[in-house]
Amino acid sequence: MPASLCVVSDSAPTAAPVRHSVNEVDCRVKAHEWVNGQYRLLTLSAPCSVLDCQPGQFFHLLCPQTDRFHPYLRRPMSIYSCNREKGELTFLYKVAGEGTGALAGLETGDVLNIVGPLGQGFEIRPEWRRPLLIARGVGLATLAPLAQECARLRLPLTAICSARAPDLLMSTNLFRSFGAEVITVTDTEGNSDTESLTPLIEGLIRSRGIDAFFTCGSARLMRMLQEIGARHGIGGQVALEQHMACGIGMCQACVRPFRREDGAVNLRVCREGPVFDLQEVL
Amino acid sequence: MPASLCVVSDSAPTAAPVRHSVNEVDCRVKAHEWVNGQYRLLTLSAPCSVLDCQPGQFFHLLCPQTDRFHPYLRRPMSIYSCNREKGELTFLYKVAGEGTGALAGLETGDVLNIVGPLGQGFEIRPEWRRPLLIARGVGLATLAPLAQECARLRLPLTAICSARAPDLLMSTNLFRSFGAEVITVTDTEGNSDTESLTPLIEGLIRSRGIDAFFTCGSARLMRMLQEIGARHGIGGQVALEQHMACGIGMCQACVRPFRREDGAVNLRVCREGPVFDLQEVL
Amino acid sequence: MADLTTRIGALVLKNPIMPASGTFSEELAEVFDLDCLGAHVTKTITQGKRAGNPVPRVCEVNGAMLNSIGIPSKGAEWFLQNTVPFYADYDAPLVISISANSADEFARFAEEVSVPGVAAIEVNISCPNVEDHGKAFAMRPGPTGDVIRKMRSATDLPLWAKLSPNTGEVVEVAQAAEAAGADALVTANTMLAMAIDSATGRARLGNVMGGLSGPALKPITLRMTYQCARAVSIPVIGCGGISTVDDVLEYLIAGARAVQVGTATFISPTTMPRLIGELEQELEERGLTSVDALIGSVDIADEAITLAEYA
Amino acid sequence: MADLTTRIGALVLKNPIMPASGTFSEELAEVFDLDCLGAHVTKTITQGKRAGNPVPRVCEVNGAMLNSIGIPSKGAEWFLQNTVPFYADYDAPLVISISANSADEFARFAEEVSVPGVAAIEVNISCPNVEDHGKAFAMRPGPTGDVIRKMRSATDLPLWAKLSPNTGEVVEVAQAAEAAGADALVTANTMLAMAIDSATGRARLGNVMGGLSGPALKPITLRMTYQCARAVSIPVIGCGGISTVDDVLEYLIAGARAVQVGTATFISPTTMPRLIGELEQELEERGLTSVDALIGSVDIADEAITLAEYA
Ligand SMILES: Cc1cc2nc3c(=O)[nH]c(=O)nc-3n(C[C@H](O)[C@H](O)[C@H](O)COP(=O)(O)OP(=O)(O)OC[C@H]3O[C@@H](n4cnc5c(N)ncnc54)[C@H](O)[C@@H]3O)c2cc1C
Ligand SMILES: Cc1cc2nc3c(=O)[nH]c(=O)nc-3n(C[C@H](O)[C@H](O)[C@H](O)COP(=O)(O)OP(=O)(O)OC[C@H]3O[C@@H](n4cnc5c(N)ncnc54)[C@H](O)[C@@H]3O)c2cc1C
Ligand SMILES: Cc1cc2nc3c(=O)[nH]c(=O)nc-3n(C[C@H](O)[C@H](O)[C@H](O)COP(=O)(O)O)c2cc1C
Ligand SMILES: Cc1cc2nc3c(=O)[nH]c(=O)nc-3n(C[C@H](O)[C@H](O)[C@H](O)COP(=O)(O)O)c2cc1C
Ligand code: FES
Ligand code: FES
Repeated sequence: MPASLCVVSDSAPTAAPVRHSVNEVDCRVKAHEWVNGQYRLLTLSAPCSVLDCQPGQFFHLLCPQTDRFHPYLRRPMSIYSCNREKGELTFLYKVAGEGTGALAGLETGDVLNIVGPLGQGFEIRPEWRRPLLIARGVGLATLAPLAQECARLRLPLTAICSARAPDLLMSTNLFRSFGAEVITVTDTEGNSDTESLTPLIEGLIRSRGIDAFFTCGSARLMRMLQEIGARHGIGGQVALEQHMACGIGMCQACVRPFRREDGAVNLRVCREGPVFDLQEVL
Repeated sequence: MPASLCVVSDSAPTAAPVRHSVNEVDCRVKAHEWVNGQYRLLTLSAPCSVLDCQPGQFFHLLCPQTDRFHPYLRRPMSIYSCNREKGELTFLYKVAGEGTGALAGLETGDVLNIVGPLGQGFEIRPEWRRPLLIARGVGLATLAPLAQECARLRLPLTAICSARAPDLLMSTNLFRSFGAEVITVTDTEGNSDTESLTPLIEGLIRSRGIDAFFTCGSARLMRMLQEIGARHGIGGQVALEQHMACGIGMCQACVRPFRREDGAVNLRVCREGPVFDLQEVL
Repeated sequence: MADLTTRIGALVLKNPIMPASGTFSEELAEVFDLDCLGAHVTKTITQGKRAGNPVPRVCEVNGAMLNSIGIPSKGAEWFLQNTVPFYADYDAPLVISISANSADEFARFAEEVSVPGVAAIEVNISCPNVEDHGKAFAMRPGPTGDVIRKMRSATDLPLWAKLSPNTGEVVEVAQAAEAAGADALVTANTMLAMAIDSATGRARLGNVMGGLSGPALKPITLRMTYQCARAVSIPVIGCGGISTVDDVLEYLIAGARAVQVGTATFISPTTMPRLIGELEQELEERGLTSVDALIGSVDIADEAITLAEYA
Repeated sequence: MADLTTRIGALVLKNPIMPASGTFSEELAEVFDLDCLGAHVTKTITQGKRAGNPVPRVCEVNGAMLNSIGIPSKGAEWFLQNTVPFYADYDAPLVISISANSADEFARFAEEVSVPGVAAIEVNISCPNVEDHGKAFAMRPGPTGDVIRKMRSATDLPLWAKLSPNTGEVVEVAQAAEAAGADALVTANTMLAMAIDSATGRARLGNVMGGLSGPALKPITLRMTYQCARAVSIPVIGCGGISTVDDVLEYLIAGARAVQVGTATFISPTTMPRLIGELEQELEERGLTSVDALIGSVDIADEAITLAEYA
């Protein structure tokens, strides 16, 4: 899992729209393990053509047809790690419904068709020197490669990992391996609500000099960070989700409203996102 | 394969319409072998409730969904053998399209859902003492249990087995094991056309005293037998096929026209058939 | 135990599950006890004898089927002498489906079949109207209203109008049926479709075009059920692609007071009794005491966009 | 090598495979070279800006999908300045899909978009007609004829009328479009449908109802293609549920001169180039030298009932 993430240098994928940067490829399953009772880690052997990816980008997976599950549309999944040397791509996902139920049936050696890499990943602006990652549930999967990127950029990192219960906290060791200071909070311990977190985070701003927020996995946490950020003049980014059909920007299924200069605009989560400016989210 | 077929005594299934004589049951696959390059023999463990069957009756099989094949409707298959003691039911089938393609993927231990027994089987009238069975291709499967029934009734039996090529001739040993005199003809040998068969059969009428025809598997052979039968005053029966939906008489999908006292009538192959009077077929 | 009864006008059904016309017959009694059903609905008959369409009459497409059975009919006399008495042995109400070539014929035929033992008449108006260039009655509110109005004055039996998904005027047709005196609507019949064998270039039905039924039809007929349940105040009976208890629930939630199961019975002849058991179980698991609690309970999401909350 | 070219009126397409409106955009150029396509067809635009429908805008049903995207549009100006120039780099003809609220608006808009670089206009008449109580133009021959007629006098570009499967008057609408001067028909748009989450009781689309597309739609739109190809003499372009080369063949055999691929591109973005290759291979395997040889070749089985001949 401590994979070295291959980050695309400067040019964002939209900069040069006519290169064939999105690929549909069949990948073999290398490993597929339960991380806990709800989450699975899927490791694929992937060709180089799809391994040029940024933290925060995602792939669109063609979940298999099984006896019980008949997914039709693809399912979006964040890159959990991507390793060019090993030709490996991993996803950390929660078994939820039809699609992920079908996915969970994949065995080592099976083939999975994927499309990607898709979307805009996280951007660590040069002025952001002291990032705080706040992830909940499956948001941990999306933020993991960002933690690695922070490590690569030698940015001191603090991460708050939230989950319903301690056994559902994942990736904390992975975050630590990237040098992050990890704070865990859970519903069962009663310290994951915004009332408890707000003072905790404001304390971190004072003590650690936090100057950027990155979050994923909870609307509640995102709203809280918008407020704290507005109060303290701290910017940041959030990775969002939305129901998708095409995943590559054609269908307009995945829009959400955002605050821009000239009022609210609908942007495509699959294309302009999934990572957006924290304060622009409406 | 030399299974003892369990024949229902006197009452035809239609006689008492309100007993629950048709069952939908899940059966385990006991064995599943290739008989030759095109035909497979499927042996199921079946409960007693469905093993009260007559030669010529059929089951309606819910072919499984596979990666490649997605059959929707059930597929009708003649009973090849039915053994109450062993709790066994077999089908001999040709791998043709979507449904049989899916069927061919079943492995020992898998479950197959079947509905039956269905339809009217063969009737060996008391005046028929010297039957001739003429089967082609998969018609051999349908006539096999009839041969066994003839053996049980101690009727001397002659069977003409026709196929495209010698390696596609099946069940000839099975017919022989029931004491039948077996004559094989094939397209490759050039002796399976009606021009060759008509004198052969007329010879058998003279030499063996054939007084009934039973046939299945070829429209051409059926027409030929209708003619020979009409010329020699010989009756008989034919097992027919038709595209089906329900298989139990509800939908009227499977009708064919038959000659009856008051002109032509449409009868349901699944219900009034699949076995019909040879001369009534239009 | 949850109360499965449902009321379709004057008729009380012991549960909301019944067969769809043309996919049910006496022969199913060999598979299970037909008295478990909410009602019995027979194949459409015409007054006189009819032959039906050329074979092949059915084919399968992508998890659904097409049929061009047509309406082969042994005629009213045979039906009244043979079929009606068969169902007299059962408690479940007998609903008979009829068809005719004109509104007047419909009315005369309704009168003829209004005999003891028949609990309601389902009006199959998806057949060609000889007075309207052969266009099916169900395509337009006018002819639909005519048929129901004339039948209404010819019989006291409840009249169920069976709508077609082939019309662009679903709501108008539904309202015309209600205004003319229909006691219930059935939504819906099959959708006109076609299949070709790409290998041979041959149309896969003898009649070239035929009706689509089975799971692929459900999103369309569920939509009609929802539209009609909001547009009329008579009961709506959902029909189209039902094979699982979730399908039943969706129709009830959309506003149907009962449902008809068609093609699924071909795939599994024990579908209906299974659905009755599963529906009861579902109600209990949801802590609902009656089917009524579900009917029309569809929740129309407000426009707020909410972020998924992971936990 | 088989000749894949097909002629849609004055336009010659290098092959009969093109995208369906709303399922294609510039972004697909990141997946494959768009110049392999027979034509480019853009998402429907309106003259002014529009927001589209609430989310969720898509959901899946039984091997198909529903969408209620609506027609979010950045308006004509933005489109002419950004989208048209993008496609100028390609040889494939650019077909732009437009929509408006009245026949006159359609005409004015057609004139505005008749600029160099645009090869044809697809007329999306499945949108509400403000002059007909919000009923879609495509539901009736009258409004369909009006739109096409007024557009015909406003532009010289070929006009493709995109029909709706929601009407009961498919043939009449097709003939009205032809009579009014349409150069081709596209059969068809999505079918109005609905889905409910049985667990929550919630409508699965923010807009409650939406359009069914994907494999489940094919038998319906294939039937429309067949009906239209027999009823008009202008070319018909098949659309609905195409994802395999067999689907393409079925449409061509039914009478389509070209086909549009929609939802399949969402499932596999490389569908169209794959179909082009497979179509060529199929023609060669069948010993056919051109696509023309297949078009309209459907074989209507005679009524003879034949016994299967086993061998
Ligand atoms: C950009 C992006 C990245 C994601 N990354 C991850 C990840 O790394 N790990 C993970 O476990 N999950 C992730 N998700 C959520 C994941 O896509 C859904 O959990 C999954 O689609 C559920 O599918 P299902 O068939 O199991 O559930 P069902 O509820 O049966 O899905 C029904 C439909 O709703 C859609 N849907 C359901 N939930 C969501 C959701 N939260 N977001 C978008 N569409 C949804 C499905 O795609 C499907 O079309 C991500 C979502 C997005 C948009
Ligand atoms: C009463 C009866 C008994 C039969 N017994 C046998 C048997 O013992 N062994 C055997 O190999 N075959 C038998 N058949 C034929 C067998 O049902 C078909 O070969 C099988 O349905 C083909 O299905 P498929 O999906 O593989 O072919 P496809 O061509 O893909 O089938 C498409 C559709 O056509 C129907 N169909 C195709 N061929 C036939 C046919 N000949 N008769 C009826 N429907 C057909 C299928 O059921 C299916 O609905 C019997 C048919 C009937 C009616
Ligand atoms: C083989 C077959 C025959 C049918 N015959 C009739 C009929 O005679 N009268 C009628 O109103 N509907 C008839 N239908 C339509 C069904 O009653 C039902 O409306 C339709 O099949 C949709 O339901 P389903 O998807 O559950 O099958 C028939 C359907 C099938 C499949
Ligand atoms: C997400 C989505 C958006 C669509 N948008 C449009 C549109 O803007 N204009 C239009 O004419 N058709 C639109 N359609 C319909 C398609 O062009 C096509 O007619 C339909 O989807 C059937 O084809 P398919 O089954 O191959 O998808 C849309 C379809 C989908 C799925
Ligand atoms: S999912 Fe199609 S535009 Fe985003
Ligand atoms: S298959 Fe339904 S009546 Fe024979």
